[in-house]
Amino acid sequence: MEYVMGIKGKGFAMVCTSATAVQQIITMKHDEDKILPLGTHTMVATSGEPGDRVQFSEFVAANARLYALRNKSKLSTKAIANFTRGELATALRKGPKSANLLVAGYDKGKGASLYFLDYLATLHSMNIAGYGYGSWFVLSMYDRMWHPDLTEAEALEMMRLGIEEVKNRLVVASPTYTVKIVDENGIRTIPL
Amino acid sequence: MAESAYSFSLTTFSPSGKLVQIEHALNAVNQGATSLGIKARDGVVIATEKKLPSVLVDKDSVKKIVQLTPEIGVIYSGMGPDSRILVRKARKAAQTYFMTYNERIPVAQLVREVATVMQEFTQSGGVRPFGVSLLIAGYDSHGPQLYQADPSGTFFAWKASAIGKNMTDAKEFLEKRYAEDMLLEDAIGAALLTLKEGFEGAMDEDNIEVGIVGKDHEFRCLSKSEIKDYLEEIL
Amino acid sequence: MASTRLNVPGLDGRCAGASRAAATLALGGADLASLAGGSPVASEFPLPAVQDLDRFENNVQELVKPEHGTTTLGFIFRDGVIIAVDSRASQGSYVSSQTVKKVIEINPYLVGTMAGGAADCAFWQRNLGMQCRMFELKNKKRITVCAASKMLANTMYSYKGMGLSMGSMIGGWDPSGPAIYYVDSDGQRTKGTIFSVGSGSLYAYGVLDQGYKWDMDVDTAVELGQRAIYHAQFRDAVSGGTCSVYHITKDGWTKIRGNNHYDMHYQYYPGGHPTAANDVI
Amino acid sequence: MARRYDSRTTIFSPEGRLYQVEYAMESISNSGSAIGILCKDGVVLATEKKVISKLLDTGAVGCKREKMYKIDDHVAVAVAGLTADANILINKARLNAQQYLFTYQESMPVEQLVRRLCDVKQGYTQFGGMRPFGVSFLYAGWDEEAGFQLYHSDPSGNYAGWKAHAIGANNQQAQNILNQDWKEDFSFRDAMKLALKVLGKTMDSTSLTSDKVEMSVVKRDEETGETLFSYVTEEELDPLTEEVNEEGKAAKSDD
Amino acid sequence: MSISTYNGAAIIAMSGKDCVAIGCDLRLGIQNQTLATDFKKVYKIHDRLYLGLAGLATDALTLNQRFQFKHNMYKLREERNMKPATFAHMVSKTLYEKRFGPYFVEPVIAGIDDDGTPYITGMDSLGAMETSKDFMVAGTAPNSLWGVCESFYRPNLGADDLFETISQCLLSGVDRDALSGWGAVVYVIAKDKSFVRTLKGRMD
Amino acid sequence: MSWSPYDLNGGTCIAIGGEGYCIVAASTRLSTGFSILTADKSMILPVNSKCLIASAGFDGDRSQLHKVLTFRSENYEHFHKKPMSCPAMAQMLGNTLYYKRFFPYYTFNLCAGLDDQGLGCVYTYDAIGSHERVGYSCQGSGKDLVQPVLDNQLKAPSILELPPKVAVTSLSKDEAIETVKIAFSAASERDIYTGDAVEIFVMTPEHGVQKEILPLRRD
Repeated sequence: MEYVMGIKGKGFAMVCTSATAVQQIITMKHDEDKILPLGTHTMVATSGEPGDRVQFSEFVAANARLYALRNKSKLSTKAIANFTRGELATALRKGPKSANLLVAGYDKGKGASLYFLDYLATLHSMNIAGYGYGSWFVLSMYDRMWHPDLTEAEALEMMRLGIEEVKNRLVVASPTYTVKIVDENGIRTIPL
Repeated sequence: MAESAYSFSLTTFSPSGKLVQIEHALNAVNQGATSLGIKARDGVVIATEKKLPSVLVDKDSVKKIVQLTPEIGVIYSGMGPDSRILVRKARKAAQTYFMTYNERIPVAQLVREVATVMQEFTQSGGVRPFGVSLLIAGYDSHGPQLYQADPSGTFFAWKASAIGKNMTDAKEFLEKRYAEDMLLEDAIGAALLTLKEGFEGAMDEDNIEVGIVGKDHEFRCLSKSEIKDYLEEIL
Repeated sequence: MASTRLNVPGLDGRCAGASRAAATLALGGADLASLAGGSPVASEFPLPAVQDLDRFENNVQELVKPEHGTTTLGFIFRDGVIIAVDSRASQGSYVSSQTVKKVIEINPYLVGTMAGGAADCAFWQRNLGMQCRMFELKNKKRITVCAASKMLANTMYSYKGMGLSMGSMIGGWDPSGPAIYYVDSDGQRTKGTIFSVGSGSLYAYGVLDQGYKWDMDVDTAVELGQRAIYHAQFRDAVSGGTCSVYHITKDGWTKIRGNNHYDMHYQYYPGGHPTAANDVI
Repeated sequence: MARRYDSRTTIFSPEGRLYQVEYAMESISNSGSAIGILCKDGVVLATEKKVISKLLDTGAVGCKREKMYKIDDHVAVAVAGLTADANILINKARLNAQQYLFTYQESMPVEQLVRRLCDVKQGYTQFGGMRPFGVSFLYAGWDEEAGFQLYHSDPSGNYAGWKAHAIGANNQQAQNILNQDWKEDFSFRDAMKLALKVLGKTMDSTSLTSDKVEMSVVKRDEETGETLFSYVTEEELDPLTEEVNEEGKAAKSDD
Repeated sequence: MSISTYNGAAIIAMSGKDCVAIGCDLRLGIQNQTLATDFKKVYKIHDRLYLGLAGLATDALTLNQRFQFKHNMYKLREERNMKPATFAHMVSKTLYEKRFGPYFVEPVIAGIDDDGTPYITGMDSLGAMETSKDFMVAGTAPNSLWGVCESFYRPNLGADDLFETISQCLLSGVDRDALSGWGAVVYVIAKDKSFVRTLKGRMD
Repeated sequence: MSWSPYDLNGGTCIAIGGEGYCIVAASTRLSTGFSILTADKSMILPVNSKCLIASAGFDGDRSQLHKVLTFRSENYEHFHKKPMSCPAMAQMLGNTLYYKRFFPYYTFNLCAGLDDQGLGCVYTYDAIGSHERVGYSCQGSGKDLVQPVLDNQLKAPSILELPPKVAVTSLSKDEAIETVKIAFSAASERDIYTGDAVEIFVMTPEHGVQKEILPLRRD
């Protein structure tokens, strides 16, 4: 399973995913973007079975856009996360989707939020969240490094160290990663 | 909702904004035998005339006051057969409620269910409204209650009320005699007196029916002998 | 004609079945003599008279419910060797003990860590201690870490496939300097500078790799060892209890730290842990 | 000739009118009136309380307020028209609000609630052959996007946001008074008094007394951030009705 | 690892004199990995009725949202809160509707009637109810929880003593279970005063 | 289900070590499947004057193990002219269990007694010989029920913490006995294999071993 890692800092949420598209034992490409924007201030990082991953995240993005079109207001990050959870929960007993998500977003007045949403539709708001064997190494590391007033620079440094650790320790680590951040100004991709 | 052959409304608005079918249905009710009910502090009584088309009719086979749940009873004015449909649906609604909450359905909720059914028959394809008004008496955790449901699906809560033929006189009579702190015993007497007001001919235990629900939360119809005793008291 | 081929127990065919090679263990019975003989071996283990030994062993695992889950680590740095371990043993999701001694003091210069089967580790490392003492008496010098770990690996290899479960680090200091060997019940034996073993090892590596530098001073090294175990105990459900840290120098091992996780947590995170993102009330 | 076209609900008459919808609106203008007034820190809803008979049991469950209903913690409606039809729509509105909360775990924006309900009303004017609902609603509510809001919808399914609005009997007369007297910086008391004044005019009864009126208020409790919907008791109404009556007499004497 | 021990949970409900208490651990885990330590498993239905849901976290979230839906509609229609016994039967029926594809949860319901009589009940994943007058447990280490409750419980405790007893049971119980713990929260509901407190426990 | 040499005969045992005393208590009900074989079967072997061993699990292996332990203990006394101390007995029990590593004694043991400073010592085992000195422990079918109760009441410090403390409970003898009684009555409520009666052995330097019987519910 690919590596996904999310950190919530002061006024922003940063997410990193491995950037390789894999098929059996072949790396098809090195710049696969697995972090999909759902509007200007919300994004979802997905990992899991490629079919579900792409189809389901785009389904959620489409619904977010439709809502914004129909109603004057955009969906808040919490609303999108719960909408997605509803879909996953129903799918769980009809046609399970093997897609683990991190929903990250920024809402005026409420600040940044990061949601862990696994394929079983277990939803929970967290400061540090991740999927894949790689995340096991990094979670304990971030437990030590995280603090409530994390700045963007500190978070980026944590992300870099995390990737380095995964490359160092995980035998099947992927060589390339994407990092994106969302804050009051919207979504930005940060070169590593 | 009844399976209807037609797929369009039969109850529609008239130019003056009235739902004519409902008005007609109310007229059918007003031609029905008089029924009335009084809510006392410790219970509710409902009573009705039992006009039989001929003396050859087996009096006991006609039962107008019907029990919906152990603590709720109903009397109708208007078209008898219509009332059977509503009674059947009400009893089922009560049981469904019990199945879900393992608790007897409160009177207000049963009235709301029945009223919703009556409203559906004013806004579905190929059906006419019910030709009955119901007086629903019951006693639940909120205390004794008396409700009236009309063919339009509207329902009201009453301290005392009458429906059917001489509803207006009966109501006036009730307004004079009603007292907030009235007990069930007095209410039964008052009910019979009110009934007697518009009664053609002599009233006896065969041509009227009386139903009560008291603090014991048990709705039941008075037996002939009980009615006889009450009648003697007031005549 | 005497065969010139070296007879290494376990290399020629699996140990299963009655005709197993002559690996015996002197077990407290009168039979001490066999110890003096050839390889450091154990006396004959009684086996159940069943056709399919493997199936029997699997079933017995079910009944006996061996304890699993642990986090142990060891690393070498400028001033010696640090060994740190947790102390929880669990059976399924039941925590059977919070006070298991997972550092086995083989002798004043050698320690072994316990991961996997508690009984297997404890017994065979205690047996290793006996063999090392016999070596000292015979050769009038302390055994090297390399040799000690090799003896244990050979013993493990001789029982390969029988169901032993052990993943341990043999650490010590001998004339060639500090050394750590990873030895497990599959017979693997590897020399290294940083190791972590057990279900919580991934968490320990995360903290360890990030904090490790060769020229740390002793206090920093000890604190790093404890912190790595602390984070593993927090995140891994089957690690916990107390964290013990040993420091090995040329003069042998000394136990530096013995802290309960409860005390460590409220010292490291008085204000609350990052995994508590939302207020609960 | 028009008769041919007015009993079938879902067809246009030659002049392009939907008679059933117009007739439905007609039925509403005969029913008890309802007033809604928006002010900066809340919304006031007031309705006529026609006392058909003192035998009516106003304490019973579900019948306490015949023309005022709570849809959710942050939205309430005042009804003009057939109460039986209204009960059906109110139940649908409540279900919609709960479905939205279930899906998004946030309360439903008021405007969306109104639109969803009006889509239902509109449905009954275009397909299914059913007669329209003879009900007009005044919606009073609060949400994060647009703060306090007042909406009105009629049987056609049309809806609009209002600063103040009157429906039911004599609504035209009431609307004129509202147009003159409504002010941007109304306080709660001003709004409640205006509502009473308007009701006093529209009700055919001579003098205005608190038992002839039902009033409820939607406002916010700033600390807890909760939206509160509460009924105004008769005791609270009495001082207001007296003031309105005096101002009414004073105005009459000098014009 | 069966489904009901996938996320890990520990819930205890106890009844006292005109009061009840219900407490739960705060761990959210996936098998042996701990993800969060602020995942509450007790949900408020109304001031005098709380619902604890142990077992699979996703089903617990779904069910809580469904029960909020049903209770809100009930409150709007009947202009009153549900009595605990009524709510319990509604929960039981909702679970049994999924008889052949059940929700993997173990509900524990604790509340007091308007007159203060305590009500405690527990259910299995199909809604089979067991109403008890002393205590009810649910979670991944039922035996540990039963043991401590059986030893420490005494009937007719006041609100503060009940809080003390349930807290001791919860903390000692979870410390023998690898999958639950990491902090705890206890709600005490009494006619006159109700309160909620978090407990300071082991975090391993 | 294929034949198995093992069976589970139920029963719960608890051992507590305190300053100047040690307690070993065990239920006396022997069961198989859902039926009770006898209400009066002891699980405790007074192997010598200094040490008691309680074994839960499979009664067949328990009898065989107790026989082997008695033989080895007597053999030791002939050889050393003194009874085995409790820590020594603990190590010997560990080895005896490991000796059957590939055909284990299906027993869960407690070894308790007084050490040379007169402090209670308790050793707890798994089936294949891993053992550890603790302040208190319990084994058997009621273990899950009883262990957290002991954790809560007995608060024995862990030998792993620095500065090193001896693993004995700080409770007095009577308080410990009271806790044992509460724990067993709770276990008998919820564990069908624990009931009928409890044998409570109390060992002190001055009085040696005293025995007390606590009746339990018999259903």
